[in-house]
Amino acid sequence: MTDDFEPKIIVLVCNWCTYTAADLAGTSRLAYPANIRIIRLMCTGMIDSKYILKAFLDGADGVFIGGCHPGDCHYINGNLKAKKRISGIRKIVEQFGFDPKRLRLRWIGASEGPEFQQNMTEFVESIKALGPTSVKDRMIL
Amino acid sequence: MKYKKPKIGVYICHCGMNIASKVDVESVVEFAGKLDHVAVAREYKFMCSSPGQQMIDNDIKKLGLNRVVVASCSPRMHELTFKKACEKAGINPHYFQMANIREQSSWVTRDPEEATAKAKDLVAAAVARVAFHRPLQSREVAVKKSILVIGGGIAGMQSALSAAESGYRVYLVEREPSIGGHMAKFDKTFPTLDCAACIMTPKMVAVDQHENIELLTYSEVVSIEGFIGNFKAKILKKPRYVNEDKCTGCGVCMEKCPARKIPSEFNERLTTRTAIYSPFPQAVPRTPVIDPEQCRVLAKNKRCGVCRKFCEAGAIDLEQKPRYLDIEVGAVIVATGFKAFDPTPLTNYGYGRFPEVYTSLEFERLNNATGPTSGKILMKNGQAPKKVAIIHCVGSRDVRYRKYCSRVCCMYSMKFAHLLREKTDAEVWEFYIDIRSPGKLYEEFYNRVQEEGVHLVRGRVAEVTDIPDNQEDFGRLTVIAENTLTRQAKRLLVDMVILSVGLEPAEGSKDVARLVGISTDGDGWMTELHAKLAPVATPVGGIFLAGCCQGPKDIPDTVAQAMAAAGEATSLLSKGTVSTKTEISYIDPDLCAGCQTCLQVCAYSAIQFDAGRCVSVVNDALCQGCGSCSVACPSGAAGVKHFTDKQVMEEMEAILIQECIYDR
Amino acid sequence: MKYGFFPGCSYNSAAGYRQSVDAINRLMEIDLIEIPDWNCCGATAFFSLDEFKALALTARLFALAQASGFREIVTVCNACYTTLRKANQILSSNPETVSRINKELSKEGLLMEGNFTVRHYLEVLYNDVPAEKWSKNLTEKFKNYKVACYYGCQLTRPWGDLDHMEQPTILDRFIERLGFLPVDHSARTICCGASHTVSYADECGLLVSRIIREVHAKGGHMITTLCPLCQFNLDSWQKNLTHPIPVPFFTQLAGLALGLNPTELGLNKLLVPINKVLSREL
Amino acid sequence: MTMYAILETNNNPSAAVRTILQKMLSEKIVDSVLVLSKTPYSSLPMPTLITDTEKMEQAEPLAPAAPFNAARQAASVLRYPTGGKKAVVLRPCEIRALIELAKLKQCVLDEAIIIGIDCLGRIENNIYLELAAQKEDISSAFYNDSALQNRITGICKACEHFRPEGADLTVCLLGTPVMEKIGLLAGTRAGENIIKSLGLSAVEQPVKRENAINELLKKRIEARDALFSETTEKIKDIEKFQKMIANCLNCYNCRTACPVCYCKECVFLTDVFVHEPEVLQRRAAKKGAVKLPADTTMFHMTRLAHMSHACVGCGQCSSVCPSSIPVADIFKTVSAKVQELYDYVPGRDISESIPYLVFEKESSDG
Repeated sequence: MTDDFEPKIIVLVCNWCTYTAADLAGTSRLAYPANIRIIRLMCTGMIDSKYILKAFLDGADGVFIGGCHPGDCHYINGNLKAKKRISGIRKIVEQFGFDPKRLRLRWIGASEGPEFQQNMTEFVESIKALGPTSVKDRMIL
Repeated sequence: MKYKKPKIGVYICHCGMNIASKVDVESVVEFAGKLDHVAVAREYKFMCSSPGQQMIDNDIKKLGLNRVVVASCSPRMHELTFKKACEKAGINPHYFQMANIREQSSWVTRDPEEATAKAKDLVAAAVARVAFHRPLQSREVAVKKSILVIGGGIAGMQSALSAAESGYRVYLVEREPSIGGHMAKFDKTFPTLDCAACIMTPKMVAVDQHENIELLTYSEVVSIEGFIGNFKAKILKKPRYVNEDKCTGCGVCMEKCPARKIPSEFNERLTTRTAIYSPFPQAVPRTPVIDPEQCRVLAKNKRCGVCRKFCEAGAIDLEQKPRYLDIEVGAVIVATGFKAFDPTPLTNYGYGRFPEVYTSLEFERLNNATGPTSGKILMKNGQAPKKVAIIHCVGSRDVRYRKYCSRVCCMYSMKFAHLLREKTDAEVWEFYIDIRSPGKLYEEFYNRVQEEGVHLVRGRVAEVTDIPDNQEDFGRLTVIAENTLTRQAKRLLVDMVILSVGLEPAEGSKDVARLVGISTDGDGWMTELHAKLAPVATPVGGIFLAGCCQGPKDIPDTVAQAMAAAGEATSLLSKGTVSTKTEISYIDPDLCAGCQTCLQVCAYSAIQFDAGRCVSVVNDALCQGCGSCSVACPSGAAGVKHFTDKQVMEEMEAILIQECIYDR
Repeated sequence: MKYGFFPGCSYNSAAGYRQSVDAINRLMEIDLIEIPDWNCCGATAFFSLDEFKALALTARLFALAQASGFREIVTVCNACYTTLRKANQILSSNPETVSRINKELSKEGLLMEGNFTVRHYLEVLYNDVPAEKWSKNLTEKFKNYKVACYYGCQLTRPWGDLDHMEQPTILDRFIERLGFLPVDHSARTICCGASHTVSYADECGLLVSRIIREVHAKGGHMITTLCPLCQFNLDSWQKNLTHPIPVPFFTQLAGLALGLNPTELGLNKLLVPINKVLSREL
Repeated sequence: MTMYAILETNNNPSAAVRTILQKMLSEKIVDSVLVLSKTPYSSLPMPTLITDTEKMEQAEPLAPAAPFNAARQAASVLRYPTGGKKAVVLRPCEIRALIELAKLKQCVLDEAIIIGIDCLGRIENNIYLELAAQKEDISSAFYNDSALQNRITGICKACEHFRPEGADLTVCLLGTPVMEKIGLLAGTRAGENIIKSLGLSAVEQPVKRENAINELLKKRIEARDALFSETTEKIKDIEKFQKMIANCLNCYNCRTACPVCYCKECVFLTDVFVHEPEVLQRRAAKKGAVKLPADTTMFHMTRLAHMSHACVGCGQCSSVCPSSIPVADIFKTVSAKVQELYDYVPGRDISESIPYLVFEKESSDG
């Protein structure tokens, strides 16, 4: 892994908690690495396995998923459904050589701007440590 | 593309210097210009301003744009603004997409180059996505012309009255036997010192007698479902064991009830009540309730029935069962209020061990004409205190308990000081961290109290002990603190200590929040939609907040917010209709294999199975658009409009394929 | 039950402390194995003078305990208790200090490594000895004896994990189990002046007087302590009072409760005689 | 429920089973039987819905062939209740798939009499046809000749589910000299009643059966674990995996052949994966070249995401692959991991709900 490796990270967040937390991090000017790209969804329960697979196959080095804390889900339990599915996807991508650490699920509440910043920073660090995936220099398949 | 070929206009906002100071807007514009389907890319100082919106309007009309992307702040801030602008210019509002390059780039990225590159990615993503947007039409559905208010304190009462005045039906639900809440316990109110009862009791009566208000005391909301304008609520009426229609409120039952010695909640356990009781003389409704834990018949099934014997109206009904009431409302106002901080954990203040250490609420009762001492400020031994210490910020501004300022303690503490000076000849010492008196006539009141000879010591009290320095002072309390202004340690001998406890969210308010689907912040207060621009609304349409459930407030602020909530709710109702959500699920009958997995994951039972066609069907009135069904459906028959696989995956692909940074 | 035991300097001299502890151990089958060749723990003061030396002093104790196969050390003195705990906390988080110390210790063939558990004898009696074992052979006669439990500064502070820092009750619960009547009072954890009684007799007098007066005010017949120094300060200060309050060790109360006679518990060594209270019919 | 009866086979086990099936029809125990049967045009047996005892003569209930996984055909017969009973003669992997399909509301099992066969594996269709050219009764030959038995598909060799689970009746080929006698084992009350009404007398289950089963199980599990470790190695890097599937034509045969891929139309045929020219241009521009059709890796991994929890390892996907990609090896290996994670065994129990439908109420971070 080279020092100038700048990972590209897809962050899938729910509109109600983690996206709001990201906005809060913004309004509070809490800086974090520029490697992350946020995609806004209404709920983590909306995250299709295809999204995660596509992210990795199109060259993302990590996928971070942020949702509401259990019990706070705007849609009652979408976050818990998501957790169950994502564990399965993690298992699958792991079989194909993607370190399970590259797919992280965290609960970040609407008021947790600092937590968002911290999570982004930590995740980027951990992905840098892992280095690029071997998809990186391939054309999409 | 099944639809008209996209013609996209991209607009990059400087947001004054907020974006432009970090992001090289020009290069983003240049980049955007090269993207597929982009017909025009422009920049402007403030896109949200009317010239900014005009720019979009012109381009749509002149260049015939059919898609618009604005790269500026968070969609939570201005998405609606721009959607409206698009609609005004004649294209479907869903042909709009926003790239958040302020909160997500300029404000959180140190290196301008990286910030610019990130902005480009976000713009590319928005452009790629918007190309696949579809026009969505919403349906207008009628709004139920009634309002549910949860909580019968001053906030709930005021909301109910204001709403009822504008002619709408209001259901006011209060879990206690009487409305009134905390304010009913107060004697005077700061800073004007007008008597709480004098302004409270008429309001309570007004609520009770208003033809548009259905008062549901001793009741709780058990479930709320539906959506803005059309909520269905189930309300539990706990059995009073007294027939409200028959009861005359004469009170004989309470005199005769043999089960006495039950600490009175209303009097902060300073007095006792009977098993059949009405919390306080001015309670509304007057109808008492029987405490099932204490009643000899109900709790211990002994033979008693004294109340039944003495009730001439024959109103006692020990057979009464819980009743459930189903109501339909267009809006809900949450006004669940607060609870006072319990100082027991701060053992160094000796609350619970020393009889003469009181919480502020206890003192309110002690000082109240309807209280245990009928308004005379007396110690447990019947004497008037000679020296009283008031300790501020108990539980508040304390990292171990509540880090926030409870806003009202300074003022009510000084009110106490004033009342003590007025009613007794006691010397009053206040120990504070800072005096916070921001409010009309508040600072003046602070000055007045100082002039009345109240001693104010800046310093947090270390300990309250009953060990005096001199033998002869046993039985009195010693307050140990440092006067941080004179830098002197102080050991003050007093007769009475008042702990100015802070405010916490009311018992069970988290449950209510979940009931209506809104979130609470770290301290448990309910979160409003926007701290400044929408302090009364919540992220859930049709749910509004009033009073302390949203954060500590004094009475004036509470009443103001209560009226605001009523205003918001009534304006929603008077509009008459709401448009259904457009961003909801659909199920393509041609693809649906009828496996009904979606039915099982839907948290809103918004999907039915059409056995005839053997496919699942979405009920667009119930669907909230969470997408659980779309994920559960392998064939992609189910999907969420405006969050289709195509749209999300194109957005993602643009980021990963068109990537600008890190390929350098 | 077998424990490594650190008696501390004042254990033998303290009025009947050793006798009573031995007696309890006998009856309750507790085996306190004295750490061989133990040294002073340095007490509270030494740390303020030279932390490294202070740590070395305690580290040696741990090393000795380790050598005789103990990772758990029981003390009978609050000062020893806190000092050892504090030292253990610092050492376990400063490996380099430990290695420096170990270099010194190695000269006498000692080595100290890892974490140690420091416990007060009271914990052993209250937590390890099953309640039934006490209740079996108790005498009823003390149920009206009002005892004020004095904990001193150092049992619960600074950790507050053994019991509440300001209002501990573990000793009250213990003597209640023994059949005495604990009195509620506010002097549980206020300072007795500790070793300063020597240098600042008058000031410490004030401190002690507050404790004694408080117990008087709350109607206590005796004050029980679990620290030799506290016991001495409270006991010795009362000589010219008209109504002094005897200050037995909690172990001596335990002995009485188990029916042992005062002299075999060394109660005769108290400065404020206890027999007056004991002979009184309550 | 372990009622066990003996069927004399005198050198023709298939005939013995046919007789039973015929009896079930004539006795009106069932209205129809779905069973493998020769067609007038080919000796490769196809799932056939039979009501006429005469036609039953063509049936090949024990043929070591499975032109495709017949669960889908069984499901279409059982789509919804029509009154009466229907017997379906299936291999274990077909039964397990059928149960999964029932969970997915693709059929209702109330009217089904599931008759399972001890499965010694299936032979690929082309090989089967070769053999058919030489031998009259392949079934008998197969059960006699271990060399023949060795020609079953690799995935069958690694299959630990050779005993029918959840069948009403099991035709037991293990533990008895097949040419003399085979067993009929009831797995449910319904099965017992049938044995009774067929006038068969219940006897002790031969001890030999248990031994035979354990012996085979041991062999199969060894083979399976070998397959797993080999495949894991092959795919443990996405690049390696992509090499493996380099010849994939995106013909989607594998998903068509898959019994648990129940979608009317695969999402990969919908516009989600039908790309606009601009998108393809963009992709090409990224690295200067893009292979078409796109999304090949995506397809296989998505299919895993959709059905790996339900994969019964029947191996049909491999059999139908024109590029001879060992799809089944990959799917069986990955699925094992997923099924282990969810502690889920497809077809184990109809009342066991699909993993994604049960989720904890409170939860910590993922």
